This record gives sequence, structure tokens and C-alpha cells, in this order.
Amino acid sequence: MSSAIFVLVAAAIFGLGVHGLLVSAHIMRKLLALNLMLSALFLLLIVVPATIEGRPDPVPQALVLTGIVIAVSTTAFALALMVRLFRKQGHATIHPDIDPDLLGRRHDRHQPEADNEQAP
Amino acid sequence: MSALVINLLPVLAPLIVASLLAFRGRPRTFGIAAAPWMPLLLVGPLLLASRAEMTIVLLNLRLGADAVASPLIVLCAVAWGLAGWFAANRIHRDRILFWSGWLVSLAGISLALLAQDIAGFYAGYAMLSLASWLLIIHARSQEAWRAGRIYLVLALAGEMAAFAGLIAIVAAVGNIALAELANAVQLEPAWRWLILAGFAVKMGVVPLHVWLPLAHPVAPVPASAILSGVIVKAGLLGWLRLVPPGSEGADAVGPILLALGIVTAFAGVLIGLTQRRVKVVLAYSTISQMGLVLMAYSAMLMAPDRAAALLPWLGVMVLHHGLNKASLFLACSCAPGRSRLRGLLVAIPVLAISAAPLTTGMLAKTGLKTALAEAGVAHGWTMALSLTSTATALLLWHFWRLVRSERGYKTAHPAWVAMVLAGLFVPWVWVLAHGLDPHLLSGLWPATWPLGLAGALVWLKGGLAPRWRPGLPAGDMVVWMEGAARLAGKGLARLARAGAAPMPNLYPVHVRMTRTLLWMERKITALPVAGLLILGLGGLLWLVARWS
Amino acid sequence: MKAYDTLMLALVFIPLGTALIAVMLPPTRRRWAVLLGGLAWPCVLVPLSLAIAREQTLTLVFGGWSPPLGIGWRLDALGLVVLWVHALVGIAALPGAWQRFEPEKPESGPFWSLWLILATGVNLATLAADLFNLYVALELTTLAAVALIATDDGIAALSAAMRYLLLAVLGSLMYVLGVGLVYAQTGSLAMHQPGVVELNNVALVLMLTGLMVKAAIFPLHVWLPHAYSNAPGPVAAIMSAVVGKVALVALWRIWFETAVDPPMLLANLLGLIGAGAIVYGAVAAYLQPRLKMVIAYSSISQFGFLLLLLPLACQQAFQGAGFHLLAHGLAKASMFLAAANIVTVLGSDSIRHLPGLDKRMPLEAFTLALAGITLIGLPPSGGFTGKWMLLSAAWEVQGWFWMVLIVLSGLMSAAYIFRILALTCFHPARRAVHHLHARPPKITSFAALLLALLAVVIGLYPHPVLDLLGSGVPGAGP
Amino acid sequence: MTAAVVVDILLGLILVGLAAQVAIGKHLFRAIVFYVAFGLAMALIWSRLGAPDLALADAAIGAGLTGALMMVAFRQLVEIDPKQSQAQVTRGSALAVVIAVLAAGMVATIGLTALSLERQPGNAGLQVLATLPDTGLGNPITGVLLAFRGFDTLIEMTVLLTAFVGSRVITTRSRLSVTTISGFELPLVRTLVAVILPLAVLIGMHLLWIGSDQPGGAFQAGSVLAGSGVLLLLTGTLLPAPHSRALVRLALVVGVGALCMLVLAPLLQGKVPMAYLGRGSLLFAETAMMVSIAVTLTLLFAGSPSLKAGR
Amino acid sequence: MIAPWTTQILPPAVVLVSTLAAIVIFVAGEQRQRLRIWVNLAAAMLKLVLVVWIGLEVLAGEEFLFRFELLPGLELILHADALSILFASLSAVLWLVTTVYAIAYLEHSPNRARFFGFFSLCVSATMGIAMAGNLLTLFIFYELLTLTTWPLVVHNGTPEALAAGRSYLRYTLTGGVVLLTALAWLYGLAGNAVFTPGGFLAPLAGEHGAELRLIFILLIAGFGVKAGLVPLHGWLPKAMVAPAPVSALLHAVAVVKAGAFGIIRTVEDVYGLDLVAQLGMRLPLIAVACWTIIIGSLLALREHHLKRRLAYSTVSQVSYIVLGIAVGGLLATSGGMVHLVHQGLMKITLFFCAGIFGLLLGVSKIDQLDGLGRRMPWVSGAFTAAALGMIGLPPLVGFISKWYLASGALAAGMPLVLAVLITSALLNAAYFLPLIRRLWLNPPGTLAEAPIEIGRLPRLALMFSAVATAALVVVLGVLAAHPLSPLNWVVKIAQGYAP
Repeated sequence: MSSAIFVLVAAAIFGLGVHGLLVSAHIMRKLLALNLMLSALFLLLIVVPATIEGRPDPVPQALVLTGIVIAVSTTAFALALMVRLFRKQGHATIHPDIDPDLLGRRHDRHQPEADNEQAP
Repeated sequence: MSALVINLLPVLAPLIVASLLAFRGRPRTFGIAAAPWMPLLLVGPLLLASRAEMTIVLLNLRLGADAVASPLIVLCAVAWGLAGWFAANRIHRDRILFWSGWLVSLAGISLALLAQDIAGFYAGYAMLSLASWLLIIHARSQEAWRAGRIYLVLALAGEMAAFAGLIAIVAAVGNIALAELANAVQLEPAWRWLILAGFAVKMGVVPLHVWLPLAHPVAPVPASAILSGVIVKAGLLGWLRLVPPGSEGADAVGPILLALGIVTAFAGVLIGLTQRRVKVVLAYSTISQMGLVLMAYSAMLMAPDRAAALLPWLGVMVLHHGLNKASLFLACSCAPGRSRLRGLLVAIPVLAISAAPLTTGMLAKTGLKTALAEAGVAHGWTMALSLTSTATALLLWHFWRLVRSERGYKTAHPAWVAMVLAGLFVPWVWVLAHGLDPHLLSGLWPATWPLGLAGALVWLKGGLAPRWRPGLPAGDMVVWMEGAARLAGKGLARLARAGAAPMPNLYPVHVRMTRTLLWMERKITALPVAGLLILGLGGLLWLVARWS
Repeated sequence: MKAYDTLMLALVFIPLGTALIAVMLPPTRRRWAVLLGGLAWPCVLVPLSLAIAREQTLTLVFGGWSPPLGIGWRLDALGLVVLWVHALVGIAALPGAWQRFEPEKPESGPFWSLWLILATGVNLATLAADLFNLYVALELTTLAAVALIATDDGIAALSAAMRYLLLAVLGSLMYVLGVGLVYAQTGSLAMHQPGVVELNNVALVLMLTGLMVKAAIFPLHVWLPHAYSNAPGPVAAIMSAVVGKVALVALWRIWFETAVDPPMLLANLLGLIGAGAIVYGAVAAYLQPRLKMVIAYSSISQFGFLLLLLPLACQQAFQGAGFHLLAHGLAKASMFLAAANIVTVLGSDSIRHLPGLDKRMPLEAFTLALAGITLIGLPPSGGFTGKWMLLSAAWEVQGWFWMVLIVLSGLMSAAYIFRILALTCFHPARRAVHHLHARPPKITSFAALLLALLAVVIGLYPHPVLDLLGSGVPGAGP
Repeated sequence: MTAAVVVDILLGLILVGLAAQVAIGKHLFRAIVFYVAFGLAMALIWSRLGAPDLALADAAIGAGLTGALMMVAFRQLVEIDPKQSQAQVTRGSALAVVIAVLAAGMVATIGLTALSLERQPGNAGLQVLATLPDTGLGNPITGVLLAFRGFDTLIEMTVLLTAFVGSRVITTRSRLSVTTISGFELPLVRTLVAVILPLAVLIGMHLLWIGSDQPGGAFQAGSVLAGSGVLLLLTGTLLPAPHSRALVRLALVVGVGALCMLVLAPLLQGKVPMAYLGRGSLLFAETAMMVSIAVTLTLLFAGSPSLKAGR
Repeated sequence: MIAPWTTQILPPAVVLVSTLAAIVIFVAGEQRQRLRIWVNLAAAMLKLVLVVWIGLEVLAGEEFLFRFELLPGLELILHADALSILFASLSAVLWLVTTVYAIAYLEHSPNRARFFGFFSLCVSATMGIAMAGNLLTLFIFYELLTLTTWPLVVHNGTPEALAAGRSYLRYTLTGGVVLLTALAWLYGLAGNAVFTPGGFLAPLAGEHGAELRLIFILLIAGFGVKAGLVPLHGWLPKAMVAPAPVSALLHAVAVVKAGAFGIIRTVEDVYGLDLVAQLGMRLPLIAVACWTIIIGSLLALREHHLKRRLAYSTVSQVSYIVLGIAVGGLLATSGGMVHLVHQGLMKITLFFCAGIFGLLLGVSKIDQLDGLGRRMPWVSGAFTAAALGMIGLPPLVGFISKWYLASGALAAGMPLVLAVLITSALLNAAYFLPLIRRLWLNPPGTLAEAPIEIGRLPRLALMFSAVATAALVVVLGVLAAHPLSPLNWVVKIAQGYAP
């Protein structure tokens, strides 16, 4: 019974995480969302397998513990990356960066004309 | 060995001399000096009269002079030789071009004459017809180009037709000796007709005659002399070689050819009468004469068993017409109007060709009549035959009127005189040599009255319609042919365009592709969409997994 | 057996140990530790290959606690191929890295430690026979790779790294969820579970999706082009050669070992995705304005082939895919190394600057050409062999669609390869000379060339590899 | 409808509410704060589920350290660009909602289907409990972490190390950021620190020591120590140092090193790799891990290669 | 009798000679001109010697076979039968001549190392095609040929050249792909089978008829691209932007002939003409060939660019080969095969001359040919001879091929084919005679570009190569019946196929 409840909770958190990941541009918010999803995941990992004499299966617990540490490491690294990115580009978002050249590609198709004028 | 050399010499020597012309300086002068004498080499094989076989050359080439070729060989040796002499002093511009054409066509005709196998004969014939083109376009005037073009088209077409026919033979029996051809193979009539038509082009049989009236006037005088005197006869040779009398099925075509001959004979004259230029008139007379030769040949076809006997008579005709016609052409550039002697020199061949009594013409006619008689042709035909000489006489009268006003070199060239004399005597020598019966007495009256009739006609016409001058373009129907050809050309070009379906231009597609890709990339690379994709793909896979 | 244990351990612990040493050393000395580790562990492969040739798979169990209790490793022919690619590319990439990250650069210290950690992760991911152990290894690999990409301090590189990181986390999240379900169902984490009831498809799908993100399978490839094209040359080389591939190999493993006869429909769908990858990658590569972008997209296209194994599923297919993995790894790495040199010299890799390259950098041009031939799959080359095996596999299973696809793919790759070559060698603008930077030492060029040559030569004598792969069709586990 | 179920539901609702705040709350800073709260709530749920180890770990690492790291990162953002302090509003989007609902639905169905399958206890877990006595350990989780699946732990430690080295790649380029929060100069704070610090160390040691039998272990201990390290940084008692020291580098790798020994040492005795060598070895390894974890996390927080004593 | 290992080693040796030359050239680099020249000539000579040697041994009934297992059940086989000797000797001879020509032609142009390197590679690929002992080997070298000729096509690097290269690749690679499909399919059906006169697929015809039909179409299409079967000929005229030696080699020996050769192998050694006929593929093949012959000539008629007109004439001429093979029977088969050699000689002469005109006088359009006969009598003479040969005038080689083709067609009871041949001959005349007329008879026109200055020796080399091939055109025609002439050789081959 209770496990069902927690499954639902995990699902809800997961959904919220997805929502956050999708809508928010800010990287830190995305990281938060990811962490939420991870927590939801951990919850599922513990809840779904059968319990052994009333206590959760130890193996998943160990897995989750490992997962937590990995999560924190990743988050820490991602934060550092984000700060650096922010410092360089002035905003903490990833926008799809298409090469400007790619847009110039069409007249570039007739190689000669396009390629005669040499880029600096 | 000697046989090999002697038979090969007439073919090779002209080519070698021609190649000498390519080098500046002494070799060239020597070549030009040597060129006129080349035809004499033909005498060698004639006297030797033995075969030579070269297994490694050109699909096993066999050479040698035989009865069929001998009259033409003689004609070639004499007429071509004298014309060469004439040309040696009378041709001054573009001598290299002239002589190379001259020599190569000589080599060609020699090969055609001497070759004893199909491939060899065809090789010589093709060489001849292509090289004689050089002689025709020698002047390189607009007119000359036109004449050359028309000649070339017809000649090539004819050659291909002949090729098709003889390939049919080859496909059946391989490249066999011409001698065995007579009863080696039975041919679909279609192929035989192809052969006949192909060579008929050379002979100028109506309606394939159109090139002659165009070519002769533009070619230099000696060239037109041999064109009309010798080269046209090559067609006859082709017939005799590839559709020999006695090859079964051939007799069927005889009558048709006979009719064609009559038509040619009269048509040549009638159209010729409307012409204004001497050499055109001569060309038409050649056409009509070829009609006669055609009749003789058809007679041989119809009486195969007597063909062998008739062959010498055919030779007489060939020699008689070739030499006389050549001398007439030479006359055109010797100002025949200047003196009585020259007038006489013109008159002799004129009379001869119009078959005046005791001339070689009469001999020829006699021969033809006997031939027809042998062939068991109705008497009406011989009547028509006599009328042809009336017609010819009229035509030559017309020529005579024109030629006297012809200017040109003041001096008469000795070669001309020699040619006239040759025309006067060689046929007689031939007749005697072959021990033919000339039927002199029985031939006199039939030879005389047509001329009288001709004279009467001339007198009447002079009285009745002094100013009557019908006009027809030289080469009559060729005009329409050209029009048709132009249309065909257009059609072909259209077909070609249709055939080469151009590749579709992919550029717009490319642009659209690029745009789409850019759009997708921009969308896809946005993180949310990426996450969406991941979940979506996962969901899709899941659904599929559930469903399956 | 024991000896092999040590050898297998060496595959992981030599790079790991040297990495630790590198971390402990002061930043300026780390390169040498790396040289040691980077050259030492490949030597282990020689005896291992012999061992594999003798008995198809080597297994190792930690602490004597056999699965499901403990963790097991397994090394089979496929893993060996991956390891070989890794070793060769790693060694070939060293000179480039050596001159790119000399001690003066601030990032050089961390770089070298990360380089070894990456090696550790890749090797471990190849060896792991335990679902969760695989996850940890992949995390290690990803994190190291991201950090390595970030060693190039440009905005492009940083945001590429960020994107990669986020997506990879998302992917591993799904993967772990799948693993959890597997555990819940079977109570074991071993990759190969003898006598298991048919695996719950949901778990399978989750794991597959996660791995596909990490392997950058179209349409989940979005992180790849920018990550590869903005990473430093050596990093790009090693990543394109193995980092993506280990995830894919893991995918194969799970597909063929963990899942007991997975639904055919799913297999075909994945094959279709692969087809999409092939086409899309090729087209995109054809339209790219930057050399490294072209190469990156061509990677996407080539990964598609490896997915074709799932629907084709037979011995030839396995051989073909494995061989293609090998050939493509070598060729692609060589291209990235060459491209790195080109960037060093021209200061940019925009194809506008390529004309005349064959004059200034003949070795690089030649390398690109050779590798290109393999990518197109023109005979005789490794690429051709791989494609041919796949073709015959398609014939085997009567998969006409796959046959046509494989055949056409060559054409599509030809389009972008020859576009590059035409620009490089035959363009009118080639006379134009723009200012050049200092040329990198020749050895870097030769390293790249060597890889490309290898990629072609293996096509001439593929028997050993093919026999190895033929024997080691996935199945048995510890 | 027992009380337990009610409690569960309540806890669940709280958790979801907090998560909602984190995911779609308007203000970024508040989102971070809520995340910390969320972590604590998770800890509650873990203990409710009977997984105290996880509760500890999540409280210390998930909530505490992650939160702290986020804070400091946020702070750096603000330093660079003050406008960040009122972080941008996340625009909602219908599509996103739909997708989110779908995702949730997917997870729910997955989970519930998994529950609905008949679930016999995972035989791995049973085996763990069965074999645990041989190892003489009391805490099955520690057993799994360090003995049975110790190799995972090794790699996990390596991941942690990697995170640090990787962040070094980035932070080497930017100047050290000040982590000290103003207002900590008060003497009260000093005394507070002076009290808390030994306490934290004691707690850490305790957790480590009991870890092998009761809930606790290297991770929890390490994170507690790291927490105290963070505190010291905040108060300025410790300051980021630009140049790394050999000792610090040793501390970073010692954990991984110890685990490597755990794996390789048995080979010397001719046993299989990672053969069990008794509790002593585990304790040794755990200590090393604790040190590494503590140092690494602290340095990650400081964003510097090493630390130096402050005022 | 020669040592067994020699029979193993010779075929690959023939292929590798020029590969080695290429490597040396590439390594030697741009500057070492003298070395390059000598390497080129030496390699060409050596190859010629080897080929002749093998040819004589084959004549003596020696078996040459080299096997190398590329993949399990996938063998690289090089062997030497009469047919391969025919093609090999053709390319060996023409390579020698073309090398001489190219050395002189490119005296002043840049990137010679690259050019000659790929040139040699291209020839070794051709040799490989000639020596190929099974379809796979043929395919491999066929692809290599594509690769190695592409750099030659785009050698000039002008935009047109690049465009031409692009379309060349589009066509040939697509062809290769089609081929690969057919190949894989065939291997799936028949396994790794060696070329055998009369084909090895007959047993499969029963249950796999439809598949075989499809494969045949694919194969023909694949080879047809290079052989320039309309409508797959699009690349050919475009590829004319390449330097003259390249176009010469492309048309006379390498690419186009490779396609034709492939078709020969397919029809004769893989399927066998009987099977082809039984599958109902013979008439379509003939139809395609005829169509190509006519259309090619018409296109040539329309073209005013000299080299392009020659290119279109190639399109039509090469189909003679296909036609002969498809018609079958001793005569036609030998006619088709001998045209492989004859067309090569004539076409290479034409391209040599065109190249000389273009290089020395800047002539590219037809109307610029006016009066060149006086300026360069020898070259023009060579051109004339080759052109007349193309028309099929006796006693040149073209006549021999035509003769055999035509009689073969009639022997096989196909007068329509004869009609096609004749039409094509007339069309040939229509587009070649005007050229000859312009050369010799038209008054010299003013040339567009100023003639460039090259040394005396190169000039002689150019003339020599043109005149030499022209001489061959004449001599092989006149001495067609000679026991050592290609004709007799081919008849020997054809007897193997169509007894």
C-alpha cells in the first residue's frame, strides 16, 4: 500500500522534474530539476523491489547511496561549469548555437564563388 | 612474287607518290612530276593476267586482272593517263590537293579493278568515291562545296547500301573470291537491290544521277574528264562483280533494269537539252549513255548463258564512251571554236557518241543491239534504241552550239588530240583483238537514219521556234532533295535533343534540404527539445515493446 | 585463469593507478605519469588477445562473491576490439595532446589526470558484466569526457560540455531506472542472468534509451556535433573512437544477453532509427561549413550502422558491426587528429580555408583522403569489409531494405567526403595563401596518417579480427 | 486506512509540494532553499521507509552539501552579475505541462506495473543477508558497499575525484571566489564554530566507527566533516589557497588508493582480487574514504586546489 | 614452361608495377621532374614487357592464377586469359604512348606529381580490371578506377572541372553502388565463383530466373555508367574539361573501356550469352546498344566543342562493343571485342590531336580548326586517319570492326542491327568529315588564343605519340589478317565463347 503511495509520489516528483527541465532556461534550475528527478528515481529504486523482513533490500540501498554520491559529484562539476559559462557568455543558458557559416551555406554551394573570398 | 609486286604496284605506287606530296621541297616536285604516269602501271597486271594472294593483308586480299575488269583497266590506263598529262600542265592552283585526290582515287580504282575478293573490292571502291570528292571540290567555290556535299551524301549513302548488300553475301559465305560468287549464294532480292542501287549512284542512273550535273562543271577539266569517262564506270564494275550475270535470281531484275535504262537514256537527253552550260550538258549526255550501258548489263542479266560472249561488247561500249566523253571534256578548255581543225577534233567524238556510221558509236550500238537480241527482247526496244541515238545527236548538237563559244586556253593540249585519236581507234583495236563481228553493213542504215531524223528536227526547230529556251536547274530534282534533307536534319536534331534527356537540376532541392536541416538542427539542439526527444523516444520504444 | 585475472585488472588499474599518481604529482610533471600509463596498459592487450583467441571469453569475479551477490567482469572478442581501438587511438592521440597541453598551460595538469581517468572508465565499461557497475563506469567516462571537452575554454566548448553533461545525466537516469526494474524483477544485477524469465520490456526500453543518449544515436545525438567539433583534437579523437562506442557496445550486450529474445518489432524499430541516423548524419555532414563538424556528423551517420546489428542479428552481422566499429574508430580518430593539426596551422577549420591544403599539409590531406575512403566503404578498406559483412548478413536474413540502405549509405558518405577532398586539393582558390601558424611537429601528422593507413590495411587482411569476432558472438557470462 | 498510510500520504504531499516549489517556483534562490528542504524531507521519508543510512546520506550530502554548493554557485553568479539576484521567472508552457504529466504517468505506470508483478525478495539481497555473518559486519549496506560491491564504491570514489579534477580544469582559469559570508566576524560565531567543529569531528568519527554495524559509514562521516569544512570556509577560518599542496593532493587520492589496495592486496597473498581481508582492512579503507570525501567536497565548495588557514 | 611461382606472381606484378611507380612519384614530389619522367617510362616499358610475356605464355597454354582471400568466401582473384591479355596489352601499349604524350603535354603545368601519381594508379586499376578473375575483383578495381580518375578529371581545378568531377562522381559512384548491390545479391545466390566462359549461373536459372534477370539489369546499369550507355552517359562530355591526356586515356582505355569490359565479362563469363538470351535480356541489351549508338552520334552532330564532339562519338562507338557481344556468334563477338582495341586506338589518336591543337594553338571549338592542316600536317594527318577510321572506311581498323559486326549481325539474322550500324556510319561521316574538311580545305582562320611556346623535344613527343597511334590505326587495319593482329587474337577468344 504505502509503496504504491511512494511510487505515485516519485512519479509526481519525476514529472515536476521533467517540467522544470523543459521550461526553465537557467542551467541551475535545470540542475535542480535533474536532482529532483534523481531523487524520484532513488525513491523508486528503494520502493519497487520487495522488502526483506520488513526492511528495504540492502542492495538497492547501497546502489542509491552510490547514486547520491555520484549525483553530488556531477552537480558540483556542473555548477563549476555553469559559473564558467556564465562568466564567459554573460547568461547561464545554453542556446542552440548553429554556426553562422551554416546559414551562409546556400550560396556557398557553388563552391568557387563562395570560396574565392577567403575568410580572414 | 613478281605477280605480287606487279599487281600491287598500281595500288601502292599512287599512294606512295601521294604521300611524297606531304613533304615540302624535292619530294613534292618529284611527286608531282611522277603523278601523271601512275595509270600506266595498270598495264602490268593486264599483260600479266595472273593472280596474287596476300593472306595477311586486309582479310586475305587477292589481286589480279580478269576479263570483267580488263576493258575498264584499258580505259583507265589510257583515259586517266592522258587526262593526267593534260592536268600536269593545265592545273596550277592547289596542286597538292588536286594531285593527292587524283592519285588516291587512282589507287582506289586500281584496287577496285584488281581486287578479286569482296573486301578488297569494297575497300578500293570506297577509297575511290571518297577521294574523287577531293577532285570535285577542287575549286572550293560555293558551287563546288554544294556539288561536293551532294556528291558525298549520295556516294556515302550508295556505298552503305552496297555495303549492306555485300555484307549479306559475306555473312553467308565469308569474304570469298569474286569469281566463285556467281553461284555461291542465293540472296534475298532486297539485298540484291541494295547492291544495285548502291552502285547505281556512281553510274548516275535516274533518279540517282543528280550529283553528276553538279559535279562535272565545278571540277577542273581533266578531273571531270575522268569522272565522267572512267569513274562512273566503276559502278558498272560493282554490278558485274557483285551481281554477276548468272547468279540465280538475278535474271528477275533484268527487265526492270532495262526499263530503267531506257528511261535514263531519254531523261538524260531531255533534261540536258534544257541546260545552258557545256559541262552540264555533257554530264547529262553521260547520264543518258550510262542508260545504254545499263541496258546492255540488263541484257546480260537476262541472258546469263550468253553473258560471257556479251562481255566484250560491253567492253566496247565502255571504252567508246569513256574515251570520247573524256576528249569532249578536255575540249571544253581548249577553245574549240578557234579553228576548223579544233572543230573537227570536237566533231569526231560528237559524231562517235551520237553513233554516226562507221564510228565507234556505231560499234557500241551494234553490240548493244546484238545483246538485246540475244536477250530475246522485243523489236520495239531496238527501235527505241535507235531513237536514243537521235536524242543523243540532238543533245550533242546543243553541246556543239555551246562549245564553240567556249573560251579557255588558246593553245590546244596534245593530250586532247591524243584522247580524240584514242577514242577513234582503241575500241576498234579492242573489237579486232576480241575477234568480234562488227556487222558493219547491216549496221549502216540503222546508224544513219536516226542522225538524219535528228538533223531534220534541228532544222525544223530552228524554223519553228527559234527563241524557244526551256530552263531547268542543273541537277534538276536535287533541289527538292536538299529541301527534304534540311527538314530531316531538323527532325534528327529534335530527336537527338529528345534522346539526351538532360539531368534534372538538383539545386532547388538542395536549397530546400539545407533550409529544412537548419531548421531541424536549431530545434533539436535546444535542450528542452532534446529532453523531450529522449522521453518521447523512450515512450515510443516502450509502446512498441508493449504492443509487440 | 589467474594470470588472466591480473591482466584484466591491469586494464583498469594501470590507468587508474597512474591517474592517482598524476593527481599526486605537481601539475608540471603529470605528463610523464601519463606517458607511462598510456603506453603501459595497451601492452596487456597482446597476451589478452591470445587468451581470447584460445578461450572465447575471460571472466573475473571480485572477492569470490559470484553474481548476483558480487560483481563480475567479462572480456570477449567484441570488448577486445573496443580495447584495441582505444589503445591504438589513445597512443596515436598522445603526441597531439603532448604538444597541445604543455605544462605552461593552466589546464594541462588536470587534463592529464582526466585523460587517464577516461581511459579507466572506457576500459571498465568494456569489461563490466554487471548492470550497475556498467552505469558507474559510464558515469566516470562521461564526467571525464565532459571535463576534457571543457579543457578548451571557448564558449562553444563550454556550452557543448554543459549540454553533453545534462543530457548524459538524463540518459543515465533512465538507464538506472531500467536497472532498478531489472533488479526488482530478477533480484540480480548481473548483465547475463542464466535462466531468467523474459525481461520486462519496460526495463529493457529504459536502459536502451539511456544508452542511446550516451551513444548519441540520432535523434538523441544533439550533444555530439558541438561536443566533438569543439573539443581539443586528441579528445575529439578518443571520444569519437571509443566513448560513444562503449555505450553502444553496452547496448548490444544488454540486448543480446540481458534481454531474452527481445521483440523483433523493437529490433526493427531500432534498425529504422539507425537508418535515420545514417541518412540524417550524412546529409547534415554534407551541409556543414566546418571540417570538424563534417567529421562529427559523419560519426552520427556511421553510428547508425552499429544499430543495424539489432535487426540483422546473425553472425555475419555481428562480425560486420564489430569490424565496422574497429575501422570507423580508427578512421574517424585519424580524421580528428588531422583536423586538429589543420586547425593549429590555419587557425580555423572552416572549409573556406581548406583549398590548397594538399600543398601546405600534404600528410593531413592524404590522411583525410584515406580515412574518407574507409568511411565511404570503398574496397579495399576496413569500411568495405564491415559493410560487406553487414550486406551479407542482410542477405542472410533476407532484409532487402537494410541491403539497399547499406549500399546507398556509401554514396551518401561519398558526397561529403569528396566535397572536402575537392575543396582541399582541386579548388581554384588553392593558390591563395593566408597567414599560417607554426606547424605542429611531424610526429602528430604521422600518428594520424598511421591510424588512417591502419583503417585501410585491416581491410586487406581482416581474417584475424573476423575470426575472433565470429567466435565471440555474445552469450555466455560469468 | 491505518495511521501509517496517512503519515505516508502527508509526507508524500509535503515532498511533492517542496518539489513543485523547486521545479516551478518563481525565484531561483528560493528554489535552492526549497531544494534543501526537499532533501530533508527525503531524509524523513528514507527513515520512514526504514533506510536510515540513506536518511543520513541524503540529509548530509543530498540536502546539505548540494544545497551549499548551489548556494555558493548562485552567489558567484550574483557577484559576476548582480541582476542574477532576482533570478529570471521560468515561463510556463502548456506543452511542457503535458509532457511532464505524460512523463509522470509513464513513471507511475512503470512503477505500479512493477509493483503489481509478484515480487519475491531479490535473491541478491537474500544472499547478502546470508553471507553477511561470514564478513562479521553488522550493517548489510556497508557490507554491500565495501565488501560485495566494493568495486562500485571504488569507481564511485573515482567519480568524486574526477568531479574535483574536472572542476579544477575550469576553476584554474577564474580567480578564486570569496566564499566567506560577511557578518560572521562576531565573537559569538567564533565560539559557536569552536564548539561545533570538534563536535562534528566526533560525530564523523562515531558514524565511521559504527558504520560497520549500524547505520552510518564513510559517506555520512565524510559529508559531516565536509559540512564542517564548509562552515569553516563560510566563517573565513579557512580560506581558499591558489596553489595545491602535496598533503592535500594525497588526501584527495587516499580514498581511491585505499580501495585500490583493497582490491589488489589479496593478489599478493595469492587470493582472488578483493578477497575479504577482515574488518580491519575495511576500517582502514573507510577512514581513507572519509578523509578524501571530506577534503574533496570542501575543496569543491571552495573551488580552489587547496586551503589555507584564515584569521 | 615457366616456374609455377611465376604464374602466381605475374598477374599481381602487372597490376603493381604502376602502383609502385605512383608511390615513387608521390614521394619524390613536385620538383624531381627528371626522376618522374624516367620512373614513368620505365614502369610503362616494364608493364608492357610483362604483359607481352604473359600473353605469349597464355598463347602457349600457360595458366596464370593468383588468389588471395579477402574475406571468408570472398576471394581476390587475378588471372590471365586471352580476353584479359587483350585488354591488358591494349592499356599497356596506350599507357606507354600516353605517358610520353602527357610528359610533353604537361611540361609547364603545376601539380605534375599529383597528376602522374594518379595517372599511374589509374592504369594499375585498369590492369586490375583486365586481370580480374571474378566479379568481386573486377568490382574492387572498378571502384579504385573511379577514385583514381577523379583527381585527374578535376585536375585543372577550375569551377567547370570541379562541377565535372562532381557529376563524374555522382554517376560513377552511383554505378558502383548499383554494382555492389548486384554483387552482394549474386554472391548470395551463387557464392564466390570464378569467371568461366559460358557463365556459371545456368544451373540457377531454374528457380531464380527473376532474380537473375534483375541482377543482370543492375550489373549492366552499373557497368553501363562508365561505358556511357545512354542515358547514363551524362558525365562523359562534362569530363572533357580534363587535360587531353586524361580524356584520351579515359576514353580510349581506362574508364569507358572498363565499363565495356565489365559488360563483356558479365555477358560472357558470368551469365553466358545463352542464359542471357534465355532470360530474355539479349534483345533489350541490343536495343540499348543500338539506341546509344544512334543517340550518341546525333548528339555529337549537335556539338560544336571539339573534345565534346569526340566524347559523344565515344558514347556511340563504345556501344559497338556491347552490341557485338549482345548479338553474339563468332563474327559479331569478335567484331565487338576487336572494337575494344580499334576504338581505343582511333579515339586516343583523336584526343591526342585535339589536345595538341588545344595546347599549341588554343583550339577548342570546331570552327577554329580551319586550315590547321597546313600548320601541322602531321597531326592533322593523324587526326584525319583516325576520323576516317571512325567512319569505318577501308582499309582502316574501323572498317574491320564494322565488317565483322555487320556480317555477324546478319549471320545472327538481325538486319535491323545492320541498319543501325550503317546509319551510325553515315552519322559518323556527317560529324567527322566536316572536321577533316576544315582542317585541310578551309582557309586558315584567326585563332582565338596566342599559341603557347613549348620546347622542340616536347613538341616532337606530342607529334610522335599522335602519329604513332595513327600509324597503328592504319597498319592494324591493313594487316588485319596477320596472325598476330588483334583481330586474330580476338577471333581466338571468340571461338572460346561462341564456337
